[in-house]
Amino acid sequence: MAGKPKIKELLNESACAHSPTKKAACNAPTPGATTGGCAFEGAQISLFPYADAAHLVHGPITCLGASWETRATKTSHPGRDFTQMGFTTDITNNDVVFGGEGKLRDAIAHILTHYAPSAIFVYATCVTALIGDDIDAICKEAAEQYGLPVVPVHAPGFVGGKNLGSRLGGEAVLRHLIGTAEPEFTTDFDINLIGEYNVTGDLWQYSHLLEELGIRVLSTLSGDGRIAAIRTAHRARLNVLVCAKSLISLTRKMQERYDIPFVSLSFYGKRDTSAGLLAIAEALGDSDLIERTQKLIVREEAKLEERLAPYREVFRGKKAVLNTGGNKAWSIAAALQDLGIEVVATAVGKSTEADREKAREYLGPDAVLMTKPGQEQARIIDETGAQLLLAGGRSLYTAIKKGIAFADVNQEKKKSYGGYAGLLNLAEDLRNALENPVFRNVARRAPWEK
Amino acid sequence: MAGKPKIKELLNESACAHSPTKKAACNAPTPGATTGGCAFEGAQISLFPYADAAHLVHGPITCLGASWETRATKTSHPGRDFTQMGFTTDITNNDVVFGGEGKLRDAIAHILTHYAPSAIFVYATCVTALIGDDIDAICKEAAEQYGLPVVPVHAPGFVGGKNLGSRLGGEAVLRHLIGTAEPEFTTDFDINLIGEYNVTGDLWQYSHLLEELGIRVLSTLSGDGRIAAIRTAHRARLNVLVCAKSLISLTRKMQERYDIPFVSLSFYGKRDTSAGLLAIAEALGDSDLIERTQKLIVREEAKLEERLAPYREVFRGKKAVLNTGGNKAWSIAAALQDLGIEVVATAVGKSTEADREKAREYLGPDAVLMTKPGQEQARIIDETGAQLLLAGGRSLYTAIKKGIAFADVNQEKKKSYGGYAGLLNLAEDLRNALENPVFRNVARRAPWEK
Amino acid sequence: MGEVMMKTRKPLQVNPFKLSQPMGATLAFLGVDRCMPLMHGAMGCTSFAKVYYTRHFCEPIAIQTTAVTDVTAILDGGDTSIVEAVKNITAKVSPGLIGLHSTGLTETKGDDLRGVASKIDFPLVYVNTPDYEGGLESGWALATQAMIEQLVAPTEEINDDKLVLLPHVGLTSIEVEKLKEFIAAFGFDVLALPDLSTALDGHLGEKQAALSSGGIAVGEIRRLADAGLVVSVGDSMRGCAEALQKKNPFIRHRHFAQVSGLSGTDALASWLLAESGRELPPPAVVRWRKRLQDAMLDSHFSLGQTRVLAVGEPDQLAGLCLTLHEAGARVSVAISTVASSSLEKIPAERVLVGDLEDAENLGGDYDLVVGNGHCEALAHRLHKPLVLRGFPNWEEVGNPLKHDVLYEGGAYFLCECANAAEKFRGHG
Amino acid sequence: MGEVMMKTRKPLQVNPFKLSQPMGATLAFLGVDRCMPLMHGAMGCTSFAKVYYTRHFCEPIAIQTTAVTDVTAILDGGDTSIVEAVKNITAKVSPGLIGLHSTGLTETKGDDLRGVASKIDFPLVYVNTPDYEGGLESGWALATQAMIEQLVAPTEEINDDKLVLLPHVGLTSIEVEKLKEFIAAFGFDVLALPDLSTALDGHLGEKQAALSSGGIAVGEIRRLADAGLVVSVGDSMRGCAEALQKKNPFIRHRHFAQVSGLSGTDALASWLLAESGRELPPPAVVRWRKRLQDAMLDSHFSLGQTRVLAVGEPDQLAGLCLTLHEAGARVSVAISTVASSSLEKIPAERVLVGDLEDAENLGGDYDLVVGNGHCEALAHRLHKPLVLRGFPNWEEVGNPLKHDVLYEGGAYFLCECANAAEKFRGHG
Repeated sequence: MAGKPKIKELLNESACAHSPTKKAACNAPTPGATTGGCAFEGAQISLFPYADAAHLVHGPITCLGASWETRATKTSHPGRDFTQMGFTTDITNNDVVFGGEGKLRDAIAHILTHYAPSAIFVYATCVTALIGDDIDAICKEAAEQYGLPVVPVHAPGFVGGKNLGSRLGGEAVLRHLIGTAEPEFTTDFDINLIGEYNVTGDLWQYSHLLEELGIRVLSTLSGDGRIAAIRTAHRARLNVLVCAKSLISLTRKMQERYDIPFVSLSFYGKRDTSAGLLAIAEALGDSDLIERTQKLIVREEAKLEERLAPYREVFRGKKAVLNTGGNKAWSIAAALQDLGIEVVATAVGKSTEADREKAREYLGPDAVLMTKPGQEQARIIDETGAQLLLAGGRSLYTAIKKGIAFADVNQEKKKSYGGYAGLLNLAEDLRNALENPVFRNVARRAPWEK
Repeated sequence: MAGKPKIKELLNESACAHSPTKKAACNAPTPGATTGGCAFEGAQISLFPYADAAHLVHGPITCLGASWETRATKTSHPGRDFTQMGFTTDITNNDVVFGGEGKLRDAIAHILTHYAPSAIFVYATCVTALIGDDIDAICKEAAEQYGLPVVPVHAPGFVGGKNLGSRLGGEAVLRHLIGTAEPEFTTDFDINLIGEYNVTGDLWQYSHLLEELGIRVLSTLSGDGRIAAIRTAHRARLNVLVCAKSLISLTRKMQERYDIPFVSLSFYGKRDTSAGLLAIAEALGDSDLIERTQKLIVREEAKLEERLAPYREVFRGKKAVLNTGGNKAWSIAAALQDLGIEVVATAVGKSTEADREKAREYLGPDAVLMTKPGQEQARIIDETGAQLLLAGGRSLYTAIKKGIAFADVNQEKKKSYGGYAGLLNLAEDLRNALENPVFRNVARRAPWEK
Repeated sequence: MGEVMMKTRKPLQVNPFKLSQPMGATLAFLGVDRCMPLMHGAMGCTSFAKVYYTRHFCEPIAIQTTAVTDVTAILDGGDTSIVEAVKNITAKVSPGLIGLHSTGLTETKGDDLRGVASKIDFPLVYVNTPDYEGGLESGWALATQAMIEQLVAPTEEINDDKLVLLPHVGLTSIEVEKLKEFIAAFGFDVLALPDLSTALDGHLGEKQAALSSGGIAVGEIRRLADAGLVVSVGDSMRGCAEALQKKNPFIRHRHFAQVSGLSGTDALASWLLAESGRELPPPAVVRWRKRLQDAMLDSHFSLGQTRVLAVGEPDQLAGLCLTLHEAGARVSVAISTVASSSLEKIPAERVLVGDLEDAENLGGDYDLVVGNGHCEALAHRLHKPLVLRGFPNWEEVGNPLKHDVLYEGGAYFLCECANAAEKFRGHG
Repeated sequence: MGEVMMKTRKPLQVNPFKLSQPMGATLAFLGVDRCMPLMHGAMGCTSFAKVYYTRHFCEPIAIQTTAVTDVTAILDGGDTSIVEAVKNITAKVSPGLIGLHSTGLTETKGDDLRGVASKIDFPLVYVNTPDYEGGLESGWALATQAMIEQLVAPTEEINDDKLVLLPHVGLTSIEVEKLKEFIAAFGFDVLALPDLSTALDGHLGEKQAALSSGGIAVGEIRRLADAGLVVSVGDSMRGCAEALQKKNPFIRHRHFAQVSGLSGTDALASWLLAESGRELPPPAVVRWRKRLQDAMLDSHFSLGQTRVLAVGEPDQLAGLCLTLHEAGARVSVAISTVASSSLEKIPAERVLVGDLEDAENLGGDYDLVVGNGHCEALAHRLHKPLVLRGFPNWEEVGNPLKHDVLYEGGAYFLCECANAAEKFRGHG
């Protein structure tokens, strides 16, 4: 059970979506020219949503102090939501010199005494990895002593970026939790949702549809997840990988080990949501289920269209420039198109080949795939007459200078844009942005400016 | 039924507590040297607590605009609390010229349609009295048309002060409500509480004790009152006049008309509360009830003393100067003494002879009865070493200059000081004042002051 | 601009937030140093006003009444009670000015204030303020105009650097102070009439409230007519500026409907640059403009999904609604106490003259309430967040320190509104 | 002063509000104009800090990372990653300064920042800020001290009117601005180091966050040593003042533990009067003192029955608690992130170094919470009102505009606390 995962192996993961030519850049960030989180953050992202498990960060204060309560991952767990709590050994100078193992042991005991979680994840961090604390041994010992899973997570920040960390988080779940318990019963339509973190309740935008179709979510990694459930994940009939390529290694290994097939999909936008539901039904391979799914899609799309009608008027003829990274470059674009907004440009500077292809496919031949969006976007707004810029906060000034509406795609979301219903939230927010006079007003020249 | 009350008669009211020598001053306020509200305000005070009745002020905006929602009279009425609502015909220039009767009629209709109160009180005000709107006729007509009490209240501001207005309010209730309905049943221990307005829930500090003793509050004028109840008030065995001499004319008339005796008492402080309970029992004349009351008093006083114990330590040896008017000059003093605070001076500048006597009786021979408290209080604080000044906001600066604690006795109370339990609130507030370093701190001299 | 309904056709006000003219006049006189406002009416009018303002400002309030009673109400033209009141007041204190203002009662009687005043040998300004006409805003303006007409000495001299500021009643003490500072920073000597910035600004003094403490001095009022410029803020104050111009035909007048938000403050700054002949405003002005711009952007996402009910006096309402609108809030309902030309400029979907019953009936149309303390019950009942503004606010301390105008106030106000809306969205 | 428990004996922090030294250093560098903070560690440390401050300030934040990875972490003394980072940064932008600060990872490795820095031919200040020592406050102070030690040119000249202000990390942008203005009003030329008042003050600029924008200029830092006076505010800043004195033995130093409340501001004003040789402070200072006195009285009744939990960085905590205590609030529990000499001065019944688990365990002891955004969940769960102060506050916009110090800030802060307590008492 124990033993650290082989990082090199994970980096070379055969199912990695990064194109082979980009691998080097993907592994080694450039000093002084890098943004993005570390492996520890990736592990947090993938595991913290287990609200019935305590998440103990074995490291100095930076790792947890600046990161807890940052994500709006929701849970229906009736007990205290440990996702929104922070536990850290807060390693001090003394621990660096003499080792932090004793402290870690005591911290685990404290948590068990005071909070009675279903499991404890113990996260190694840069410093505690470097000083050589044997968290595997301590976790094993605690698990035996207290009789509940105590899972070591080996994703110290220096091993790489967020994606790798998420993979390492998945690895820890695979090694220490999956397959350690049996479900009370199984059904033909049991699935695991992998990589859905239920941020702002995204999962709940479509889970009721799965339920209506008779598809049971046996477990999740890890949105609205429960430890007891993920332990039984090996009995599912299908792994559904939601918008999270970093966990593809997990699903591949589960296929090898437990013979569970997987599908990779997204619930963002109308077309993707419909396609996703159908993909699950088809993967489960039941013709009746497929038929029911098709009917449900027709019904839901019609309902959505009806509710979108008042927005369509606002969006008619509107053009948007999209400046964001990764799969958002096309997934948001798709959602915008679903709303009737023309996407005239999207940013692909740091995208993979696959993402670029997808972007071209969605946007069509006339759209611009920007490689240096910071420099290009202003010109494209001028040329296309776009009325909306979707980008990170840094680009706000561009929108103001052009006097067009702006939406911050990196801002912490407060409501879900997922599934059919989420598209209505997106429509509402974009209508608000388009109708908001603030961009025009802020652009007013000061009386003393020429 | 109809017809305005004779103001002169009310002013000469035989049971008026003002000493005969003070009557002139009491009737005619001095221009440029007067504080205090008008008759309309008095009527408001005595009648607004009927939370199930709408209170329609027929006048320009001043009368209601500046006065609604000013009193924390509480109600247990489950419907909308009309006490905390404002209704006014908002008389305009046009109405002054052409008369406001039509508007008043329509306003009554509006209220009935939209709020369905148990009754409507219609208050005349200076302007509408002067322009001669016949509110009696309109009220009578509306009462007949809609089949519920519509009570004209003739207390325009110019007829006199608050006390007179309260009396006029009582008069309206006597003429139009009392005796217009019969109770479902009666008991030997039915009482009316007259002049208890349940400010901050004062009534509820002792009503449970009455209930425990088997004394039923048949009706009130008007704290936590109901129209249906006051209509049956003529069947009570006793009128209990709570701290409100202005309504003594009402109780006297009810004695004449319905043979209901009355007692006048207060529930402020431990001694008064005990005395008040006993007075009610004795007036009801049942020896068993008297005995039960005596036992209850012993029990309640013991319970109070136990809860007061932690405060006594703080109050030991503390001296207070009290600068307030009317019956507060001795009733607050009594409560302070109940807490173990020595009252070294009280203000009697505008008090009646009776109030002065009572003050002397409570405070003892050594205390100062201040006639010009504004000038005297600073010296008395110096001489006696008093640690606490209880007065209106204007005296705050005196306390600061002397570096002693201050409590604003005129400030709108937020919690009840009534009954036994209220004394604990008073104790808590006074302890907070005595322990509050703010008076000392504020008195710090500025660095640039000599 | 949305639909403006100048008056609901109701025969009454239910839960009114309108206030009377005499109360506005009282407040204007409290903005004059060592003044004793004297309300001519039954003692209740004065008592209500006194208690009301004492609670709102958390300060003792100087005010007296002529205490009109039954007998005088019917028999007398007001002479006795006014003359006696002045006698009794001056027997105890020495005011710099007595501010005599009438009420509905004495106006209905038809008392001749002017005639009585002419017989009184004491600095006194009189003003007719029946409470069955106008409201708080017009009462304040009428008293101010009366002070100008009756006190200011005519002249033809002009001091180019001297500027008279005439603020509407909705501007708080700090707002008047900030406005004076803003203008002064361009090199002007500013005098405000009335001036609450040094009077009811919540300062501890040796105040027994025998008289108003702080505010513009009577001597300063007398000498206002040599100002080169007069600035009126709020449509209610136009008449006052014109009255001052009658004292000196060379005074130039500039009117601002409000001085709120980016555009409102820009207009003021722009005019001040031109008048002062400067190229640039002081650095603090430049900096606060950028902060307001940033606050507009920081709050726009929240405000852009927030529908607002705003209630208040017309001139204040115009400023608040403009500020909110500029940052993307949808002012779905604006309710004013009285009719005013200001209402036509309010960028709201619906503007009406009404009461809180109207507000409650439109409860489905807004998410956030900006209004006075009477809105507390409404907000609580309808379960909506409330940003407390206007008279009265008995719920909070620090009312005179609230600052919503100019670049700086706008930045704070927008943040407060956005935060109130978000907090509520968070907890529902 | 109550019982001070310097450290709870727990093996962990549960719901910590402590922040790391590197994050404090980052912030200090952001108070320097055209600076690029460069954090030496794994990319996560930087990413967390960037996201954290972006949300708190609602501004893009300039910061870079040396992106230490597995290979360099083990093999390299830091040279490569730092040198390469500087090269990559300067290839794109032209910072006035690079602010290099370390993390736990690189300190554990034992990287020799000084040695590396000596090889870099670019304006760079380095500072060792392991995150397993100290906290936000000490990180800020260490970075400031490093800037003084490494940038300021020694001199023996003295400019009597020049005053250097060294504010602790808990002072907001507006607080630094107000403090500068307060001191400048006594006739001094004030320079603050670091200076967030013009940097992270929430102003709209043409910021792509390529570099910090606003703050003290590097050239100004270099020339700080001819100041006649240096004022440190907050015990954490004492060392910085001493470092500056080493650059010029003639600089006189005055320390203030805080500049809050009546007594705290009096101390500052008193000293400024003496140093400036003036009889009276500017009128605005006199007026705001009276307003603070009034706010203390207006809020005392509410605060006198309110028991407060205050959590924060030591220096900020000391100021907030003093202000509350002066107005009669009972600070029943004060919880600090780290130990500090400031804690001994806090007028609270109980002072501890701890976390929000400790706060929650003492939930019965307080009625009002003053603390950062992490207290939101606590306040909600325990059903208590919250006044949001300190890092982080992701719930609200306008954080840099919050002003609690000096007479003025104290008045606003007390009103806010009293209103929060009363609103809650009203609705329960």
